[in-house]
Amino acid sequence: MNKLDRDAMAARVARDIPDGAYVNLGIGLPTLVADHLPEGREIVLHTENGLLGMGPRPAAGHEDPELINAGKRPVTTLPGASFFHHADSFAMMRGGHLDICVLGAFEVSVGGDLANWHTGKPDAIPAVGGAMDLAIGAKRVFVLMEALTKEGRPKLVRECAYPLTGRACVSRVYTDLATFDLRPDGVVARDLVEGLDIDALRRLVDLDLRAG
Amino acid sequence: MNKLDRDAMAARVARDIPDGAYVNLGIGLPTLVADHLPEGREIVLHTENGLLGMGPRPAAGHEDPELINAGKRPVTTLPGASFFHHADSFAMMRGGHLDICVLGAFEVSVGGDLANWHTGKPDAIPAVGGAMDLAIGAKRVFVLMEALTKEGRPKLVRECAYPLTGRACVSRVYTDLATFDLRPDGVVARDLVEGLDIDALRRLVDLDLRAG
Amino acid sequence: MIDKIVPTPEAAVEGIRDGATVLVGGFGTAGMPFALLDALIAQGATDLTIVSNNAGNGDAGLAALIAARRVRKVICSFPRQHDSWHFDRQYRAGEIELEVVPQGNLAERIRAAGAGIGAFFTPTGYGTLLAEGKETRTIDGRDYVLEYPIRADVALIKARAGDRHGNLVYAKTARNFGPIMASAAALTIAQVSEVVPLGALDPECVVTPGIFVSRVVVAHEATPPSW
Amino acid sequence: MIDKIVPTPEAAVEGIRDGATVLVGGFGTAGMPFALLDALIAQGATDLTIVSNNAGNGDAGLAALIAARRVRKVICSFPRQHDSWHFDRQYRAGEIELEVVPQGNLAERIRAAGAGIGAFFTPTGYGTLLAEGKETRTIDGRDYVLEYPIRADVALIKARAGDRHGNLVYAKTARNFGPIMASAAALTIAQVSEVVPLGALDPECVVTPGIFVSRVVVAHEATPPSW
Repeated sequence: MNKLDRDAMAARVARDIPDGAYVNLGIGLPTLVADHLPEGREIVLHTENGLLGMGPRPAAGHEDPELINAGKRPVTTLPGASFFHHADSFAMMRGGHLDICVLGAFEVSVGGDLANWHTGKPDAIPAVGGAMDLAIGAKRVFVLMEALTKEGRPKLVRECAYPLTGRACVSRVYTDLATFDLRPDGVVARDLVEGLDIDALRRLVDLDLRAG
Repeated sequence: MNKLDRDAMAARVARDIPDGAYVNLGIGLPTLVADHLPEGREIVLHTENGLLGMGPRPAAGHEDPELINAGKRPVTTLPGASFFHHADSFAMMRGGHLDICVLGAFEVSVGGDLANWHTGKPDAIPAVGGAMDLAIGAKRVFVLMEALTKEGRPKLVRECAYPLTGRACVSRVYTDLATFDLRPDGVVARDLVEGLDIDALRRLVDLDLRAG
Repeated sequence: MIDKIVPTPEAAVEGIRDGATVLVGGFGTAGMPFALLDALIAQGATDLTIVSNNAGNGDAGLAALIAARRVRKVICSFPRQHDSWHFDRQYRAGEIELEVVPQGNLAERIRAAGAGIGAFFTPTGYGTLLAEGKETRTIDGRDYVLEYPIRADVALIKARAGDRHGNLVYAKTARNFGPIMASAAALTIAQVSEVVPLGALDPECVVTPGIFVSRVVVAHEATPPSW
Repeated sequence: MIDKIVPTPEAAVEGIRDGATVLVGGFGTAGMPFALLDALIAQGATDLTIVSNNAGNGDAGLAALIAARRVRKVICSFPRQHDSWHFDRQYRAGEIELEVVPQGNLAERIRAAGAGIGAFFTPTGYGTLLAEGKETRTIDGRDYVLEYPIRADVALIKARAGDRHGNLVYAKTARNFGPIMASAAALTIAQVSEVVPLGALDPECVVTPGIFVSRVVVAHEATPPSW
């Protein structure tokens, strides 16, 4: 089978973001989604450190240390942008004003629980940032992640083993093998990659899936 | 005895407002205080509908319906002014950032309870506005009122009969007869008007006062 | 392409339903969206719950909506004014409900709705008639009342200028409830004196980011004085 | 006459006491008040509780304060970064306390302190390790955690420009925690790139009204990149 590469994964998410949407892209893989937004759609990007209307990375030499995204990387503004402080920015998220938030994850449960902030290892220094706010901070929360760990264990699971970031908050999971809709009546898998059928996918992720 | 007139009452309050103070002057008699602020002091006036740095009434013909005070009268701005929305404005009050708030009252109790919003009459339409926020909305809350009702009943009382605006919030009461400091160990009267002594004042207000 | 500009106040108020909860901006007449209220009267929605600082001034704007008998209930801080005769008459006749809320609690409850806060402890109103029956708690020696968010179906607000993304800036003390009401309604409709091109508003000075605004309409109207 | 301008960062940090709780602005290096932190190190106050989004970057600013062993406890959302080595080392050695707070709860708790809110119910963190032992409540079918304000003795923040009343405007995403921290401390100290005459800041665009600010000092410094 032809697993999707990171760009192809990001493009799948990007394809599903409608014109006019207000979107927050989490740190890491989700950030790539910005590079694949379809032409002709106007999508407003939010970064939780206080900016709506975030534009792409500036040209080399034009970086401004006071204009950064949540990953602390230099960005730009687009026409129509606005700056605001942290309480206002997180109010915007918590209040459900963003249409879509795309996050990475260690694990997602079929019930939509998200684990993406803490490995739970005793020697790990805990650091949550905005992860828990993002988990509950949009009308729809999508996860973008590889379907399997490097060791081949599925990351979409019945119950998360890692400490949770939020409960019952994820509605869809985009992976390098397929897209999974987490519904109250079960998980629907669709857009399986070339060379992968639903039975093979069921075995790989060890879940009772319906084909969508 | 020589009761103070309204301007003289307002001037007594104004005299006690220090340079650099942030002050909210309630509707009615307290508004007069602005006309008596001593020369050479810079005092910043707050109006709870969203302005710090309020200036005097504009010249006739220069009124702006979108630049008003909490009494819905036209005002101006002074250099250094700022506008903000209602949640921010009342956060400023509730958070204890104003130094002094000067309010009118129906009654004040010796324990600092304030009644100034509602007569409690069955046919009265209740209307509170910012009164309860102002009552708790400054480091010090002063009341400016006549010492006696038109019928001669004292307005500084052991317990308020009118519905309360706030509990234990008033620290000083300026009147046309004297100024009263409400202290945990009792009421101290000072600045008695000419021709009034402490015994006469005790009889008038029917309270056990100490001379200050 | 995002274009929230609609051509007329009539188009702006389309779809407001009977029984809706409607936030109405303004402190007295400053910030009152007269054109939107006129359009709402023409549109016909009734049985409304209105959340606003006052209960109408004179015969225009919110007062006209009340006079047209479209309002079932008013949630406000200060209904009784020298010129609130339409509200006063219906209230005394038992024809309109009233919930009086201290002004700062009203503002904070609206803000809480927009900010996803489930409830908050406020010192304002503690020990008064307006806190009767409400949950209270002493925290660090201070007494508080628990207050809940006020969410709405619709917000009608007025701003000075807006762009096609719905970014807004306000005029002086007419800002009052606009920014928080914009955040607390499913459908936020702003009338503006002027539409400006995207990018014309300084990102440092935008007061209401467009994410909170659904529709923007130009209305050329002079604000009647509140005094 | 109100004049909050002080001549030097050293004068600006005067009076900060051992054991103080200090809010430190910034998200990474953007908005981090380096000059004030350098002055605080020179001033000598120790046993501090620091509230900030991160736990220091590299060897400057908050990281230098931690390296100088002046910090007893850090309350932050994201201590662990590629360049938070001073914090990491002390944390692993058990020499510094840590309270991790979700970023939005951190912001809202600071805002609540400034706004006189006694506590609030937030959905963020519900059902996670960071809500263990905290009071919870279901309101209208949604689950919330009760969170309390974070009040401070001192706030150290950075703004773009200020005037002698302490009115402030910020630079882009360096605004971050500045406005809310300014409201939550007994003593708020702002370093600015520029002092402007009173009246030069547009009242419509002032972000932090001067009432929240105690001292303003000019510091000419380039913000080091966070990346």
